[in-house]
Amino acid sequence: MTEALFIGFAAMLVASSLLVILHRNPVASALFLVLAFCSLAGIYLLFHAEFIGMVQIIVYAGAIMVLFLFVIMYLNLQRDEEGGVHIALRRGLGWVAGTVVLAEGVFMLARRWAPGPLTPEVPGEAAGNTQQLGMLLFSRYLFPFEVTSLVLLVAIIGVVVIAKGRSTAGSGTRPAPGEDG
Amino acid sequence: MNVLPTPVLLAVDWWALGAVLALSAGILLLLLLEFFPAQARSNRSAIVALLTLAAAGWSVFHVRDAKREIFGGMFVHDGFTVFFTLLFCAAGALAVLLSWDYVKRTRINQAEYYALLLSATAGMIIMAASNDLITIFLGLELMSLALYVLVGFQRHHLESNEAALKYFLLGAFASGFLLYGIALLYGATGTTGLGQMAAVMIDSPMLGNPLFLLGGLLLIIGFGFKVSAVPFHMWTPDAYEGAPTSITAFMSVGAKAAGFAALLRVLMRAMGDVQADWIPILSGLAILTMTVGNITALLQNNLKRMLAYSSIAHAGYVLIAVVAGGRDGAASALFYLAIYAVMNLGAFGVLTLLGREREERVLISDLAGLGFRHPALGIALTLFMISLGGIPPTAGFMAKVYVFSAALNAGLVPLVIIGVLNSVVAIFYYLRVTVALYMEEPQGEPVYVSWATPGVIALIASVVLTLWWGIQANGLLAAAQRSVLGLL
Amino acid sequence: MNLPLLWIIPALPIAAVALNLLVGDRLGRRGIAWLACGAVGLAFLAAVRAALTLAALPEGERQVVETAYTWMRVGDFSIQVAFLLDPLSTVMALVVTGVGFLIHVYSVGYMAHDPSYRRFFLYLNLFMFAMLTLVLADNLLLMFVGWEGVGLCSYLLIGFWYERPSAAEAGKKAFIVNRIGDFGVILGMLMLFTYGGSLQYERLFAMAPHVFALGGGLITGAMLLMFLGATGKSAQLPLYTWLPDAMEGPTPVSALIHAATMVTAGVYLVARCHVLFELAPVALQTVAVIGAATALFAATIGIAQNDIKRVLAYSTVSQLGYMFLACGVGAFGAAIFHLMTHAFFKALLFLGAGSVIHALSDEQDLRRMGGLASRLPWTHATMLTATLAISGIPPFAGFFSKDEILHGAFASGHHVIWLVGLIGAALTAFYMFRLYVLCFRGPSRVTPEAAHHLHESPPTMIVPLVVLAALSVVGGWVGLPLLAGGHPFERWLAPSVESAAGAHGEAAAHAMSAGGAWLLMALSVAVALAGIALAVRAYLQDPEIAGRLRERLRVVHAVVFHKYWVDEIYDALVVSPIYRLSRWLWRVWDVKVVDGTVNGVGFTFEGVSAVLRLFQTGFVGTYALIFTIGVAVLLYHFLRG
Amino acid sequence: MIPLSWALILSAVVFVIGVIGVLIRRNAIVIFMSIELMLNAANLVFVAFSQHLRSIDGQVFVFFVMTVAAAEVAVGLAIIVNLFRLRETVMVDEVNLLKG
Repeated sequence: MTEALFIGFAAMLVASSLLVILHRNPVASALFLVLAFCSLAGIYLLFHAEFIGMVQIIVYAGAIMVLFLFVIMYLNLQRDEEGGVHIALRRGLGWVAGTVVLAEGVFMLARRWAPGPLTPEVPGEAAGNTQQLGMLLFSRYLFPFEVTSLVLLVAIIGVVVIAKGRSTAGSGTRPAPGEDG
Repeated sequence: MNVLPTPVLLAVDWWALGAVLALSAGILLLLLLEFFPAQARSNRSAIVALLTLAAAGWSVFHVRDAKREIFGGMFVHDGFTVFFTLLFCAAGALAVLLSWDYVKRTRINQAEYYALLLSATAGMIIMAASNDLITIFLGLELMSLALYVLVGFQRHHLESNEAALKYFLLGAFASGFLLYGIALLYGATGTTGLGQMAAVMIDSPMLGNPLFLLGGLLLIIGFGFKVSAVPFHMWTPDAYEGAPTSITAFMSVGAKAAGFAALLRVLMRAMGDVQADWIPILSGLAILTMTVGNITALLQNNLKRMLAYSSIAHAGYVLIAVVAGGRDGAASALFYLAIYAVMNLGAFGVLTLLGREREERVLISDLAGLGFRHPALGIALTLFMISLGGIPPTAGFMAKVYVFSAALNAGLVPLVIIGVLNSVVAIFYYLRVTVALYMEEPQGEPVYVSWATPGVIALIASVVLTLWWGIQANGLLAAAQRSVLGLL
Repeated sequence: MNLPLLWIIPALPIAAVALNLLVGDRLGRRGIAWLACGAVGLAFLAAVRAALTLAALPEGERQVVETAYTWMRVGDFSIQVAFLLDPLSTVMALVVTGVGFLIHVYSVGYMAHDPSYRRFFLYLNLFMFAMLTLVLADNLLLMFVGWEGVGLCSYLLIGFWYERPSAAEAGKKAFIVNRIGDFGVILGMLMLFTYGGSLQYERLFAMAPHVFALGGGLITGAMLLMFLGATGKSAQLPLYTWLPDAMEGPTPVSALIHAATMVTAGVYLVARCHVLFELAPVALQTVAVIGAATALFAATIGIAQNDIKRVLAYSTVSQLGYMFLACGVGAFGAAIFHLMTHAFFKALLFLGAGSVIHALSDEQDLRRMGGLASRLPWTHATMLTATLAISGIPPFAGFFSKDEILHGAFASGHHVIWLVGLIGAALTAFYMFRLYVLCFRGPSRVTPEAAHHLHESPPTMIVPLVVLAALSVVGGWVGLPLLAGGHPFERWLAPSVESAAGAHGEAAAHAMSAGGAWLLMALSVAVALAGIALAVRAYLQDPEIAGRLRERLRVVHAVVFHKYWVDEIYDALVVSPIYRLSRWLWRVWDVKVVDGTVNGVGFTFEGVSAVLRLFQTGFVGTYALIFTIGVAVLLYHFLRG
Repeated sequence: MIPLSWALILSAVVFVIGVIGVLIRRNAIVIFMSIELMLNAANLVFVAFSQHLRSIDGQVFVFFVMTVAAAEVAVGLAIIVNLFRLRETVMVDEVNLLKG
């Protein structure tokens, strides 16, 4: 049963991923990306990563993709015009390079390999996935957790700096060449 | 839950974490102070940033001999951490001094600028101090995000914005590879901790395990991007050229050193016994990096861009040291990075002084005759160029001597020969700057030098260190050698 | 035994540099001159004191190492800033500081009107520091510091008058060519360090015979690379073209750097490393062949030059060739001997030429000189001394050293090389007297306005000339083979330059009969005299004078016509072919082939650079594509491996 | 139980699709979305191994990656919006003042 579901989600994931990069309309791409994220969330659930699966839908497919869509709409982007030999050549090279990397990776993994040793601490059956995660986050992973707060702070500052409307301080003088404001 | 570890909050050694704490506090202070709006030419933010960096450096220096593993070994305070923390704080402080007047002239004198600079420094420190791939990744992202924004800080400036876009897109692209590599390494070893990884490898050797090889390779690629190793270097010239010059100075030094710090720690802590696998790859990267960097630099007319290619080439020399490995290899990498930091900050520092308000004069031809109109500036720039070119008796020469001798001891004769050949070629473009300074007449209006005390202080510090380490490098050398002991 | 205080010798000029930088603008011209000359003068005195200290030691112990401090320590490998005082470095230090001091004094007068007076002495003192570091260094790495330093100063001083495009161009050329040589030195040093385990002379030379097989490929390669560096620095075939162009610099610079001191660094290097070179006979043979070829080759080119300084430049290249020739045949002592005498008379020639140029308001073309002997008596007298010295006429200094070299070549069985050297000697005498005649004899061809300003140089310029002239006369007497106990100069140098093989060669030389030695000596004097005679004939009784005489005295003196006819034959059979060959060599080989190669290397790099820049399209997609291709290639490496 | 190799292959395919998207598209936003695909492919590897190795650390890592990705998206979109304001385009090949 899980195998069949996995194959279903996987097919949906691959198909929607392909459409993300193939569809000329950015809005459609974004929507297919949402679909891809949802299928991924399904796969996470199959792997018993319930919390991650939920966060994937709420944060990724929800918040992040809304941001994407908002920007696309805000900029009023139309279908991309993809014509000309130059661009076609570039596309061809892109496909070739990507396929080669994939083939190499698959060949490599086709060799005998083994995942690492099992962790000695078996997850407690009684505790749910979310609870375990929470415990870990605030104990062993406390430091990286705090670092993420810095990362988010930087992101906030960055967005404020780059996207804020008010002009830069003291810009009363004439703009220098190359600065069209 | 009985299986879960007990909270470790009380065990934290706050001194060891002092640098990160100080920087975080400084960032918050900078932002909070914005409640009281400052003048356009206020020095407040710069002073706060400088004090913060000083506090961070001091707090680490205070416990420089201590050795701690905190947060269950995620954050390591050892000689390596101390060395790089001090390096980043020094580079950050010099960058603040160089920014002081430059940001006023370019109209980006905002508290956010300094806050981001401090965040990037914090990210670098976390990268160097982490003993776990998770924290390394987070540190790298912290640094990168701050730098993306700093590169694009002149948001009305087409070049600055373009540089930020390219740096950002390619940086995120490279992060994808890095992350995938970490994921595979996690799969191969069942852990992300470097120490645990090394322990796992003792039980089950990873030789020939494709998961491990692939993971390690992608990791090297990810760090290779940050240190701008060829062929993952393409963003470097564009980002360096478009960024505000003070930021170019900072990132060319800090981001590169941080990338190498993480690379060295990962390779030496976790992958010590499979190093033979990486040697051909890293050697190839080193050769390509040096050669492409130096040769492409030959024809540049923009000094910022030329220095960008030069910084690529320098990454190649450090890669030689990384390939050499062992105590001397790692120590020579640290040694090289410290010296490179000083001379490169100095070279970019001279550029930050050039030009009037909102004017950028960074073409080599802009330097024409500068050496006579401003002899001190000319001598300083000449010194930095000579040092970057590795001509004695400057620090750059000592750096190359140590790297090459470490590589020779490791039996890397071909690599050293190519390195020497490259440093011979490199002299040409460094000397072009000198030629412009002393042997050309300015076309059109000669470049205006905006003297500013903080920038001059930074330049004097760079000049003194470049000369001092060229004449007497033992102190730095001993420090570098002590610092890598924890890795072995 | 650390009495000599060696570090003070290079420290004095660098202190002057520092003072000049710090307070130079408040010193005024006189102050700057006193500072610069005083520092070098004191350095000379310090060198003399060191030499006396060394001489007081018993012969076997004449080697003092003085460690200033440890520069860098990497494990068991440490680089000391240490100075070595032994007979060889003593000679070099004395020559450098002595000749350097005279040239500094001369420059005070010569550069008196130059606006960049301070900068000139700054560079000059910096050069002295680098050169003294080079000769006094106790290890190859410190030597290399000086090596790079003198190269840099040379570059700065060639381009001193950067307003002239040719000067900037010449500086660039000198730099490119020297980089090729430096590459050789670095690689050679790396090889020596890797296999010999040390760069410190004493340890390296002691180790070398144990780790390097005699004539082995390793040592041969290393020494050939070192010699490549020497050819670059000392302007030998094929890396010599920068030196004639270097004459764009001020004349005192030509005298100091491009005649007396820096260009001899290559010879010094070979002599210093003679222990290693003797382990590589092939390399030593190469040194001899290159030296001989350069000696002859540059001499032929010197004939056709009309610029007084270019003649001297080619002459320098040629004389340096002699020194390498001497090294190559194992006569290291003779090479250093010639280095010393050459420093005296070539510095004198350049300074004299400078005096002429100065007197003629910057005229350098020999065709617009002539008849200056009476107008510039001091310059003339000293120049004549120097010309006789370089031509190898006894008892002037050049005779002894050149004879020593030729003798060494013949005695060690290099008969072809000896012959080449002999021909070169004749040509040297020829072109040097051509220069002398065109400059000082014959009718005046000076342009009227130059003639108007014609004046003898000030005393600060004349005094150094006189001192150097005296040295050009007596400088060779320290090498009188007839003195009791044999050759004092070589005995002095022996501890530095003699080795098993050298002693063997020396024995062979002594085995040659006294009569044979006298014969060789007479032969070399004879060819020199022949060269002089030919030059006087071809240039003093030159067609123009002959033509004018013929016009006036057509009826009475038919003999003149007849003489003219003889000259024609001379011209057609001897002078003209040599002249034409000379011009051809200069035009085709020098300008086209050698310069073409140098430029070609540059073009190749620039071409590759341009191609690489094409990839930097500015388009993120391309960047990502190259990134991905890089990933693919690295993955492929793992798939194969 | 889903075989580990399936998940690995799937993640590799998605990752490469993301790479190809970066290579072939000109629209900065779509390129950015392709990068998101790459990050998610890495997340899939983490989750798969986390399940397989019975260690929950992999999931913690995914959590961090998501946080970082959110921050990255915010900054990236800000840069792209600013680009559009300055030049009225989001096509990366029309943005090449800096080259050579």
